[in-house]
Amino acid sequence: MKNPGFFTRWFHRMASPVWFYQISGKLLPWLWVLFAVLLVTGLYGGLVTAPADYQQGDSFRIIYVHVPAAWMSMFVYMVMAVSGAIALIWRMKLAEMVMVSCAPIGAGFTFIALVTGSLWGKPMWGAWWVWDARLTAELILLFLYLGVIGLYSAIEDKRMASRAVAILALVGIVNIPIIHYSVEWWNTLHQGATVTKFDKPSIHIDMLIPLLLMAGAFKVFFAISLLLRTRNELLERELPRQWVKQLVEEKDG
Amino acid sequence: MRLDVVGLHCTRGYRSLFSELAFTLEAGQLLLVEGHNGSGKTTLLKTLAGLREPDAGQVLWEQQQPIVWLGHSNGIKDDLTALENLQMMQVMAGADSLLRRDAKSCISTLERMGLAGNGHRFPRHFSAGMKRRLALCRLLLSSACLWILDEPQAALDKAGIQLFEALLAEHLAQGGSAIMTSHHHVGLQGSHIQRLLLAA
Amino acid sequence: MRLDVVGLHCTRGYRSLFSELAFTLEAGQLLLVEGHNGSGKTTLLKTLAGLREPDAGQVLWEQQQPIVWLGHSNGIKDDLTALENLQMMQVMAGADSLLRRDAKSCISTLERMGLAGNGHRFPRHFSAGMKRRLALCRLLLSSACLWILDEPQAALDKAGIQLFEALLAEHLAQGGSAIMTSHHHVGLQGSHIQRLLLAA
Amino acid sequence: MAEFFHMGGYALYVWTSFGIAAVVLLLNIVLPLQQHREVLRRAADFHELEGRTKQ
Amino acid sequence: MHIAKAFLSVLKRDVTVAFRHRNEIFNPLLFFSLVTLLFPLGIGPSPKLLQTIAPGILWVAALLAALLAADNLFRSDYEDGTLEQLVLSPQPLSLMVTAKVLAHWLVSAVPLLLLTPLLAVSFGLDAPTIGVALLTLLLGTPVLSFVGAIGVALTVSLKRSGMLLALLVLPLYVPVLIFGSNAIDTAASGLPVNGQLYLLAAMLVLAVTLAPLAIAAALKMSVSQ
Amino acid sequence: MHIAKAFLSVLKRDVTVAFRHRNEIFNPLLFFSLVTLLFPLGIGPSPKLLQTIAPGILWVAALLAALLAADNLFRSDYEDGTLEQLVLSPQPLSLMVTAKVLAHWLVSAVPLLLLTPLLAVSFGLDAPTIGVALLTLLLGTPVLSFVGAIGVALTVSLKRSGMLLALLVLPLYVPVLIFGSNAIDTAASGLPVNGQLYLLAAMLVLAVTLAPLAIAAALKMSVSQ
Ligand code: HEM
Ligand SMILES: Nc1ncnc2c1ncn2[C@@H]1O[C@H](COP(=O)(O)OP(=O)(O)OP(=O)(O)O)[C@@H](O)[C@H]1O
Ligand SMILES: Nc1ncnc2c1ncn2[C@@H]1O[C@H](COP(=O)(O)OP(=O)(O)OP(=O)(O)O)[C@@H](O)[C@H]1O
Ligand SMILES: [Mg+2]
Ligand SMILES: [Mg+2]
Repeated sequence: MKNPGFFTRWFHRMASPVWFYQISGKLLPWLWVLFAVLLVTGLYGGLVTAPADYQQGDSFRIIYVHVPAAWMSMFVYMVMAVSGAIALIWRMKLAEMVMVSCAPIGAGFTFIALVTGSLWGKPMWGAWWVWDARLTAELILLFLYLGVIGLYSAIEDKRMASRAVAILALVGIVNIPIIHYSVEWWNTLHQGATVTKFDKPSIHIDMLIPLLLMAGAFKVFFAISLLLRTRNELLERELPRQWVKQLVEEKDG
Repeated sequence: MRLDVVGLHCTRGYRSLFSELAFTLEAGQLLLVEGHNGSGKTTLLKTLAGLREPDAGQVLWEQQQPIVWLGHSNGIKDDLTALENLQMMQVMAGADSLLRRDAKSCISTLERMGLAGNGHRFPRHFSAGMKRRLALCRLLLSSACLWILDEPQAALDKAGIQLFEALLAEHLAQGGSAIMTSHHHVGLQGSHIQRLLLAA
Repeated sequence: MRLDVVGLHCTRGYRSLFSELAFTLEAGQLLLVEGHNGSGKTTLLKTLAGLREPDAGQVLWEQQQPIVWLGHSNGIKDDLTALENLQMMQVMAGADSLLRRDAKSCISTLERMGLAGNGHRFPRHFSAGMKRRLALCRLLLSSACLWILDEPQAALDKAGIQLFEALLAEHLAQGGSAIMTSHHHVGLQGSHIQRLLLAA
Repeated sequence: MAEFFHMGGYALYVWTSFGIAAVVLLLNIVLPLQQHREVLRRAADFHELEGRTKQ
Repeated sequence: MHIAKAFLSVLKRDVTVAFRHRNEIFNPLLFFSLVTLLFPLGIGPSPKLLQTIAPGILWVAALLAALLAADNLFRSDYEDGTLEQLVLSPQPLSLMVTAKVLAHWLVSAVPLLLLTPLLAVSFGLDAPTIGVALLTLLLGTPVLSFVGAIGVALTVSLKRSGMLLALLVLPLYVPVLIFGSNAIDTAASGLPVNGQLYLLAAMLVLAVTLAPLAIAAALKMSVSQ
Repeated sequence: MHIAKAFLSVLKRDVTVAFRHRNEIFNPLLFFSLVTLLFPLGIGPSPKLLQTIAPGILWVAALLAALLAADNLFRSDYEDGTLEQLVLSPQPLSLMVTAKVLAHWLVSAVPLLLLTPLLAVSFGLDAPTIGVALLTLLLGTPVLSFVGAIGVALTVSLKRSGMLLALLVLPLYVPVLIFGSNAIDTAASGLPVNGQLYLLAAMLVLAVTLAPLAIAAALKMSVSQ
């Protein structure tokens, strides 16, 4: 193959650690700006301009952290599983690192969804926690993330550990549809699809827009945190390499 | 049937054990890997056997071609009798051996390895050397061309070591090849023996 | 300080390994137990160390007097660093050693055994020979008069074996005594060396 | 303003939610940054040691 | 046909080993009955209450028994080095692994199925419900074995892994638990349970086809440390 | 004072090892919460029902966690040969063993105590009941550790002992389970629970004084094979 296609070239460059380290360093400031904009507008819209819900009053404002976090908890898992697949199939080291970096962030989002959900549940359902299908499924997602983190830290050789984690992440994917459809499969206390019914979202537009802004902010936040963690992972693994040496020397000198 | 190793590089943790290692092993040749404790012999052998992935470089060996591997652990099951262990070794050795699989060949193998009369005993009741002898039976049960052995003589008494060396010599004479480490003196001699010194 | 063995009889299963075994080991003497694989060396050593009870006969050794035991397994913890392992060895060696327990003596012990620089590493990252060297450190850390060692040279390279023999010679010269098995040639010589051949 | 913080009587729930979310998100930035410094330090140590042993 | 022969040899070997240590067959059984027994002790002997929670208890006990039994699926093979030999063998690894899991299921779960009716009767379940309970266990326990085997394969190289295994595997067991106990519950109220049974069957098919690949990959990883 | 020093060294060593593998502390915790989680999944989400069976569930989960954690109390020591060294050491064996069990309890049970209030709240227990639950666990879990250690010491030389251990130990755990969960139950109905607590305390004293001797004897037996 004389002239590798654009994709192949891109793929190989993506796999090159130095290149990734540099480009991500350049990308980060822009992501920060985007995040700040989305967060401020979203918070302002959600906490100030959106009208109070006629049933739930102001307590509904928890939606602006709860729902984005809940969505992200599932999205991050998907990212983790997909990079796990790439890592397993093409042995791409960068995908391994992305996968491993996803787990703590996803666990964080899941934790937020759980805590804010139960804070919302107390005024709405009168209990901090009910053993409802969706709630339980989300709790299980947290355990899946913890399992990934636990397995990765338990195996010392990090290349082996990432292979193990990739397998686990792929197997654990079965839980995602369960979380999503739990509200349909069992009659539960938890809200059914209100926002994600795209044909006719059953939520007021003034409430919806800030929600989407917050969801965007959370996505960008994920990107930032992921890059930070992946860069650390990369440095950790490439510690003896020349480029890390240069980097350290530049920092020191 | 030859083994080519090019540019092999292995690390443990952040430490590089060896790099740019290259050699060729032809039919009938023996490679003795030498080096002090901790120099990376076991790591090299595991990599050659395909149990570990090298950090760089390649091990070129004909695909699908089986090998015999014997590491620091014996790979025998304490809960199967010696004979049943041999039968499992045959199954694991691949399709050929399933055809000529019979109890008789197993019994004669045991006899040859000095374990006559122990066929129906369990290896958990064997001494360290007897276990090693049982593990070495797989050399006789497999038709693989390449043997990779990590300190095969460990725990063997003098008679056991002589027995092993005879087996090895026979295998080489028949055009097989082998790679092994040993802290013992190896009695074989000749131009078909290469030595590789690992010095980290 | 002498060890008296009278009328010792040991069986495994229904098989009698040796019977009416008797010997005396005085200060400064070394007993080399020899025999083919499965002849009962390990069983004898475990009985002498007090880990097994003999079927008949007695092992007379001054009560409460500590010994050093090293079996086929190393007795080191993979999850403690090499130095921490040495400290535990000191604790286990008994009260005396608690008094003169200090990190410095541990470090110099490691150096002596050729493990300098590995003090803060974990034995699970050691090679087979390095683990054995670490296990042998207990010879240096204990003040026990009697050493009972089952194939101490297993997995050691040539330098390691020399090191061990030097330690042993020193121990004997200082009036200690030792019992060991070995399939290796043992380099020591002199009238203080007894040999015991087990032939089942 | 006071009304804004009062959240129609749900202040405790709403602000704790936002607060906990903020803390977790913040941790997700602070920990990696801390780790980054740690890794760079270890890399420096490593290469310094390496340089010394080579001489 | 060599492959089939090898499959059968491995199956036979593992069953033989298990029958040799008879406790490998009796122990999950006893564990299962002990755990089901602990509840009446912990909760109190109200028959009404026990009947309500019986499906849940049966399934939780089955699940814990499966978890505990799984732990020695590959461990001894790893420790004595036969796992290395299995991985290096020219025989297809995922098939050999399937044979091992199947043997494990035969030995650890089938006796448990045979005991279930007895325990179910002691909790006051009626005959049709017991039938459904058996059916769910028949479909569900192989899934537990296969999924458990993945977890074991991932952790076998670790020294102290019992708990980590639980952490990895229990979340994956949850769907089986939910549908299994839910089916019994539904049957107890006299409703049809086809839906749950189909779902369990689907999980079984999925597990049997995909898990061996995951197990094989995980074992290769574990051996290479 | 040498003995005290040796006792502390062993205690410190075991705690160090556990802290080094952090999962040894987190895993019993996670297992405990996962098992408590299984019940609502298996039994169904009715809060009333769950509240009734909560004491039983908490105690059964604690008991199983103790059982699983016990398994690696002496196993790794046996396998790497340090147990032989311990038995041959001139230090008094039963004391060294007490140190090991104590370390094990600190590492595996104490975190579990800390988690209990959270789980109890999720089952809807009230504050005084939670206090009693904690007290029973505080008194009961050391008994579980000591009794478990006897079982482990007896079975450590066997290859596949997980289940056998469960069989040996669970019957001995039953009294603790009964008094423990009964105390919580009683407390939930607002009655005094002194009787149960005294009994648990008596068991604790008995376990601490007698178990070490049994453990030491069992270990000597196990090592001599
Ligand atoms: C601990 C308790 C809770 C947990 C674990 C939880 C979890 C989740 C999850 C995982 C989602 C995303 C589902 C998906 O996209 O498929 C979600 C969405 C949502 N939750 Fe919760 N939740 C909890 C409590 C609550 C409460 C109390 C309310 C309100 C009364 C609520 C309202 C919503 C809404 C409105 C959505 C968006 C639904 C959509 O359109 O997708 N949640 N929750
Ligand atoms: N646990 C056991 N149960 C029953 N029999 C055993 C057991 N261990 C060893 N034996 C038998 O006892 C005999 C002596 O074993 P022992 O381990 O003492 O031999 P050894 O001289 O140390 O051999 P080696 O040189 O191979 O280490 C052997 O024939 C063996 O079959
Ligand atoms: N699992 C491991 N993790 C990290 N490092 C390891 C591991 N195993 C071995 N090492 C390190 O790799 C180096 C080579 O080990 P290896 O086992 O290959 O040595 P060896 O030449 O076989 O030694 P021996 O003669 O003692 O068997 C050693 O320095 C050891 O510290
Ligand atoms: Mg080696
Ligand atoms: Mg021996």
